[in-house]
Amino acid sequence: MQRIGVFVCWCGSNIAATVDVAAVSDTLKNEPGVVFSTNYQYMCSESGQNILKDAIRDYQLTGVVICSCSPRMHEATFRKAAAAAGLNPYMVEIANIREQCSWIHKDKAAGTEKAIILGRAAIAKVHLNAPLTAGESPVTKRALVIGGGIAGIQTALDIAEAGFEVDIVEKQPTIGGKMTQLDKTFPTLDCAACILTPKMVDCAQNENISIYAYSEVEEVKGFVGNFHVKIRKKARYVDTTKCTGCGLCTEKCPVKKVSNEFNLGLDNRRAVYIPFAQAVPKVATIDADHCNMLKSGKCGLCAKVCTAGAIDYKQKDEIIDREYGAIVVATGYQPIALDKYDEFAYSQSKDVVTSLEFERLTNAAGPTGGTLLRPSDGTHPHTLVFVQCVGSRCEDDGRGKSYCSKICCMYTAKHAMLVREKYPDTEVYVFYIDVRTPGKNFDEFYRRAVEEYGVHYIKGMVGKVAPRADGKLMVQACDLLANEQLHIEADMVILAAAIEPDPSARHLATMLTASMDTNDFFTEAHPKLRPVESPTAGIFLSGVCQGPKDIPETVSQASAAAAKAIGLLAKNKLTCNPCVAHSDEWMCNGCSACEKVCPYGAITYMDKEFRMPDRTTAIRRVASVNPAVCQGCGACTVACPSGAMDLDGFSNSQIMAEVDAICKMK
Amino acid sequence: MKQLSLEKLNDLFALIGQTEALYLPVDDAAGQAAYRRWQPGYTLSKALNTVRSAKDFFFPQTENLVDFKMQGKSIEVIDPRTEQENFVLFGVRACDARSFSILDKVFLADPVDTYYQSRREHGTIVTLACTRPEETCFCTVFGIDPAEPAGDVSCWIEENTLFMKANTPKGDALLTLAAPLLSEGGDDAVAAQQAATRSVLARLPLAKLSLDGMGGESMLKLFDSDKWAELSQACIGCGTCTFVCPTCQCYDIKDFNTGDGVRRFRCWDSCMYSDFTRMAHGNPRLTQRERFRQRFMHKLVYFPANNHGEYGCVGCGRCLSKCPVSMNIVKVAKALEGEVK
Amino acid sequence: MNSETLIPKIGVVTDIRIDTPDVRTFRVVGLDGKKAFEHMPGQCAMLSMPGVGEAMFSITSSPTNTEYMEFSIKKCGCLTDWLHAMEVGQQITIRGPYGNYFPVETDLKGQDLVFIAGGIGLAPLRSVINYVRAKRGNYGKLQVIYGSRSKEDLVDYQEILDEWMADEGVEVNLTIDREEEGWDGHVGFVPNYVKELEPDLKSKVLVCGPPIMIKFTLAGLKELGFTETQVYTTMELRMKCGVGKCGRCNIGNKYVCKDGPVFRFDQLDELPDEY
Amino acid sequence: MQEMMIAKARELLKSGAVQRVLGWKAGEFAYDVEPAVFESAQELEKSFVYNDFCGSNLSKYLIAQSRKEGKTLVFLKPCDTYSFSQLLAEHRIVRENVYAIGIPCQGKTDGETLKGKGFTGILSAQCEGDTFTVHTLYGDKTAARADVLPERCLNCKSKKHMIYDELLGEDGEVLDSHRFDMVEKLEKMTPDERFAFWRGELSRCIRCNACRNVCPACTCEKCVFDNDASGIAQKAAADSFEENMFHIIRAFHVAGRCTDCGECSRVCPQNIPLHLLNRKFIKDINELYGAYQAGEDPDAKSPLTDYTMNDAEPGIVYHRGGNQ
Amino acid sequence: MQNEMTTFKPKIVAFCCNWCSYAGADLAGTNRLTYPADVKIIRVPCSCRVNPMFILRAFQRGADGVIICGCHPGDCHYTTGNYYARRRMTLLFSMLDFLGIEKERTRVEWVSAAEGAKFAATMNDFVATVTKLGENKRLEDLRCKK
Repeated sequence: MQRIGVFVCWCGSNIAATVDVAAVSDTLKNEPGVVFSTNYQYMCSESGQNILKDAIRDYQLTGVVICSCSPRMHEATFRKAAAAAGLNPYMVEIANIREQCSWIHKDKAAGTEKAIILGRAAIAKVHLNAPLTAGESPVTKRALVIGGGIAGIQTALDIAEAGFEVDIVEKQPTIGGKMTQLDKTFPTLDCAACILTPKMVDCAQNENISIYAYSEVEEVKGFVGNFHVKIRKKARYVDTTKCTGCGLCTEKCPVKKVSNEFNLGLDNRRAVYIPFAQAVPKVATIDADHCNMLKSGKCGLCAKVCTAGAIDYKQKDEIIDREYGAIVVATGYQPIALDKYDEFAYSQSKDVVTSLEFERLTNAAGPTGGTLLRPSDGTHPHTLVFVQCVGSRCEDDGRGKSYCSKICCMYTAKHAMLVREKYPDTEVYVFYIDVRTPGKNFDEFYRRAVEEYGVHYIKGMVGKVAPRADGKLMVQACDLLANEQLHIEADMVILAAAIEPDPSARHLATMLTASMDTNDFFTEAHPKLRPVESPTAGIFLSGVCQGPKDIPETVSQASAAAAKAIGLLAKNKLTCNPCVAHSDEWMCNGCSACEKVCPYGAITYMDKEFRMPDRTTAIRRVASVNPAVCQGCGACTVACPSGAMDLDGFSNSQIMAEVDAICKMK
Repeated sequence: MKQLSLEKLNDLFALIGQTEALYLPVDDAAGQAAYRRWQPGYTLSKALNTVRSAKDFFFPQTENLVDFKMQGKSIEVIDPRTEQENFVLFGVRACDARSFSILDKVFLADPVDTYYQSRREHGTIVTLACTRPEETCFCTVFGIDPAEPAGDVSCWIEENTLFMKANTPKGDALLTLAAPLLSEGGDDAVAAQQAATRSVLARLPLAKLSLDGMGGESMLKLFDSDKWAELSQACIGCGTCTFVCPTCQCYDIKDFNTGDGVRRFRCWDSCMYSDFTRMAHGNPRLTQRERFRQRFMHKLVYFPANNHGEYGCVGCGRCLSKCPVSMNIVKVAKALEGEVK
Repeated sequence: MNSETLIPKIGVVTDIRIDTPDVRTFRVVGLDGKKAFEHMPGQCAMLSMPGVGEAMFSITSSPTNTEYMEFSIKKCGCLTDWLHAMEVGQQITIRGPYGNYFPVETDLKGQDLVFIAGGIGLAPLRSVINYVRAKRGNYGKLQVIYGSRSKEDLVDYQEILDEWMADEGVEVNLTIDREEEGWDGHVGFVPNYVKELEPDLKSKVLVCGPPIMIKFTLAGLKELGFTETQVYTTMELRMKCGVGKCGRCNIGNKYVCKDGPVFRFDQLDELPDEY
Repeated sequence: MQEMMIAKARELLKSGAVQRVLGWKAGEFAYDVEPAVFESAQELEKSFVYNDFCGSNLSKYLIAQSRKEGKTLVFLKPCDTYSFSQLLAEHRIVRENVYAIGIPCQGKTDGETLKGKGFTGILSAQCEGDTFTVHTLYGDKTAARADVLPERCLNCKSKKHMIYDELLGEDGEVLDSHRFDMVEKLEKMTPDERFAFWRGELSRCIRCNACRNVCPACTCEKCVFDNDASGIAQKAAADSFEENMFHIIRAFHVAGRCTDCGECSRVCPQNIPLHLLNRKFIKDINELYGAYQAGEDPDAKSPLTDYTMNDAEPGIVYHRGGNQ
Repeated sequence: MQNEMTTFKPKIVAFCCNWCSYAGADLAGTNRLTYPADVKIIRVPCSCRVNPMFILRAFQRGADGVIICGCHPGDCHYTTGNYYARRRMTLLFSMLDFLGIEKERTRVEWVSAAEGAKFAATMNDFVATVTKLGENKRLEDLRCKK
């Protein structure tokens, strides 16, 4: 029999206005086991907490029920207060009479009645509460950063700087991500490579950072502080310890017509390649899909020319097991596929390009050496039409995204400005819905494009782009401000394609048990207050995987995520959630149903010797829960037919007691 | 002896049903007989016996004993019983009729079980003679004559006539009530039927079942017999035999929290169940062997030891037909026969 | 006997004494403040908290106590946990008395008596001891041999010291299982202590305690020359009705709740070994 | 077949390959065959039987027998092998201690079924070919075999053995049975009709636990209905709710694990068609999550411990089957 | 009759998962979106914690409707919990329907932490549906009724 104290909070008038708090505390006083019941203006205030602490001591309370706001709000507060008074914090239950009662009901009688019932349910539950002790688990002092773009690089550098080991897993042969493909960056117009490559080199040189490029996360097990990750290091067929990155093989390889993904297919590379000059790690990779030697066993040229003897056709994918305390997701984005946008003739004409392709076409390291040439015929374009919001902010038409991709306005302004600066003979049109420039020096930048560089900004959408036989692109559009139809004879059309999370993120989210929104962006633990943490403990979010961002914002979020990860890694021990499942070995059948539904692999089976009541011994297969791994979802408790598996804090009997109290006739 | 044309049987039921609750075996959805409260349209089942025995009417499967209301530290005790209505149980076979006297020895022994007593006092038992006993019947072993069943009123159905004979004042009262429908006569027809039935009884495969040596004297010898292990090995520990048995009377007392108070009720229990004797610190009957032994020892040894040699079995044969693994008291008795000789 | 034997009375707990870490003694009276019913030493009562459980407990107080009944209860399950947690003033339900009793007015009358108890086994014997002490003239010498795990596990220690030991013609021998600080009495298990003490062979013996203790004590007594007809014990089995009808507490054809709980060992010999 | 089985059992006992034989033993009458363990050739000779009344599924006894020292020889009919396989998948049987011999089955009847067909006072019964001859106290009667088979055999799902160490006789095939017809018929009724049907059936329940205790899927060390701490323990149905509760929870606990052996309906003293509840779950699982029969494939994931991202929403219940 | 219908106040038990639906219910409160007081919420860690026993228990004790709310499939805090809950509840509800128990008395809804409005709308709708059905008679325990 518990000795229960009931504390009813007024929450100022938030509760007291629609719930007769005195009636609630008076009625609940008569419930079995209740030895103290009171109400107070603000239970969460210091004086409120003192009332609680004093009552626990004075009445030797063994259980506490607080009728107040949502447990999501102050459960931790009251648990802490109870603990300070010497009561096990898990002997506290909250009846949510604010969010789920006073705020939604207008009738005071009904609100009061419901508050009493909710209080009774909490009392019924507390009767069956047992003191729980949170276990501790050690923290592996190493972080994993998934994705080696600017977000991942920045996070890794910050964590490494704080003295912790960091691994970067990057699925491409080099780190650097999308930013390596950019030419200049807004609004300062400094060269992307110039600011990024030093950071890439820092990563490579930092003792605390290990880079697993051309690798993917294969499996994630464990939990905050103790993740076990399997990394698949894909076969490069090049021994990275021997390869000097001299590039000789890439010159001699006879397979020359492989689409170069770094340049977005605008030119070709060899079957053995180094993505770009500043690649980190700067080692060659053999593309198994195209290499003659790997396909048919005939060639072997690269091996012959490699003086370092680094080529290894027998190389296999390698699985690396690593342990981490924290994981930062920095999987970034990709532009959406435009094959459904026939009106822009993207699939029909080579001269209709995406903005990212345009970056490559203007980049000195790009396929044209930085000279802007039409991809179709290599001529100099004179009229360029930029189309904004291709797939962004669109209705749910099955091909675009509802959200704003955020970066397009600025990079388009940058493109337009750069084109006008370098080629003053061009006419540049930008069609937009809105121009959004809410960033430091952003609006100034945009205005320069319009005012200084004479870019034609036209509010309106392009309706159709029609390639003509002579190679011109007929652009039909409307000018909403002038309210007229426009027909522009363009040489190139550049589409600001919406960005979407990298497709690998969905699978990764499942492995990480991190939640995603409907657009597959990772969900943050709190949109305002915990923007770089995933709701799953120990998983942090960096960069565009959480939502569209430009580089400055990405870098600041990356550092924020790093700070959070560092905060975690700096701890020696973590307190575990004590509300975990446990199995009654005497009732366990050993059927494995619970093991099959456990998302964390927290349940194992063992053959255990039992001393049976008839004094014989028997070996029985029974389940055992690792409390450090169990997260307390309860899936196992329902899978278990005998009821051997139960969940502390949410036990079968506790929930049924709540049901009984709620359904009680009186 | 009174008689009534079967065509008027419904009139008889209606007449009785007017003043008292009348229960009789009718066919259920699965084609087996079960006692139901009579209502127009119900016809008497032709089955030899009901699946559940007639003990239900005096010792129902669940029964509310007492209610409690709790407030603070106080408890209020409420006797939930309302006045017991009179009822007539029609069509009880001789075996079940005997079972009442066995139950009486338990429930009416000091201290009297007033729940049972009240039902016994308010119930009138109308028995019906058997004419087509089955291979599972062995009531004659216990000295029961199914052609001359006991009860407040005994009945025979022959051809198209129901013959009735009152044996007790309660029976007299019932026949007086039914008098407008009844006429005198039928002794010869009944005697003829009895002779025919008895000739079948003599041919029953279990008619010669011997229970010699059972009873209190053999208690330790039978208890320690090594036959129990083999006999009980197929037993799945269900309660079928106990629940269809007209003489099994073990019960459990349980509390049910209604949300408004506690209802203490009793319900049938089975000594075959693993938790029957389980205590906080152990169980004296750990395996099915001990539990199985208890049931048959009770019927064949303990009960006769306490009741002048009367067995706790009436040979109705229900457990023979219903046991999921076809283990039963006859097999047990036969297996133990050698132990006591 | 209560005519509605399954319908309990209300008992009010008027005092709770903490005997040992896991034994408490509860003083119970009826709603009218008087004894709920009369009983004889060795008889039991069904105590219950509705919704929690009902169980049989031996009545620890002597029938000669005219004001109240006492129950010494060891914590060992759901109901006893609840009873241990309750406070004075709590109402419980009580029905009884049930079972037979030690033949204090027949076979034991005029005899020298030896009481042998272990642990909570003293509870039923205390009723007899105090009954006999109250009617001192009717009996011969009394010897109490009582043992427990440790000093703090001795039930009724204060009463033993203050009253029993002070009585003339009462010999009290206490023992604990293991040496401990602050204990200068006997150390050792009860059966061995009995053998050491060699009680008078003329005496009648009343034994109660854990089954293993009873078993070895009986063997020891036989060694000393006692016969089974001299030795009585009291049994405990799973009970529900208390009136010999629910069918679970039988040993052979005897129901512990009705025909017991007090048995003489030669009676038990005639029954199957099922306890 | 019986002779072959005895010969085989005798041989294996003699060679010491097995220590005991789990089979069937003749009873008092023709039909009251009981499951039994035989430890010697003499015992086998004396009472081992395999006939048309050996309906009981022996697989559940293996839970206890396989934990004994030495090997147990067991004879399994096709439908028993499903249960055996499922119990193995649930780690309830020690496989190494079992020597399983598959035996053919042409359907098994039982005393209750015969009595239900009007045979009373049965003294003996023989089956020759497809004709059953029953000698009764009231004369001899005959019936076609198919007329005295219980529902589960008329709707036999498979004559194929799922798992065995050795086979006596020919193995059969998985059959196209009509076992879901009755479920379908009920689904087509109105809810009121269904409610009336099930009340009529379940109200006869005497909570004897025969269905549970015989069920090879109900092998819990301690059943929730026997466990006072579970909060739903009940010994007798004190209210119609408890009749429903017991059967719903029992069916749910064996959902995805029930091999549809039909033992529950066979042993029910009140002839409640309990198999319909289990078959409803099997049918639902087949329709919603793809064909699945417990006991068929030991490596298949049980539908209730598995999922797909695109599973039907519970709301599907509002739209499918049955009348509104 | 009309009068009875309007005065009937159903008893609704809502099992809400801690991470999505319970937060969604809180959000409904924060936004002062009203729904009838007949709904009482029981917090569970995940929809997969809801045992069919709890649902039957609620009906036994006099509930007229039981609703289970969890994260949207794919968004489970524990990754897979609601997938299992979905199968379990689908089968259970189908079984209840098979026994002739009104299927509208049970429901599963996926409500995210951001869907306060959906939570309130769902509860309003469910209460209306159950009110129309009237008192739970087919799965009641008479002992628990006054």
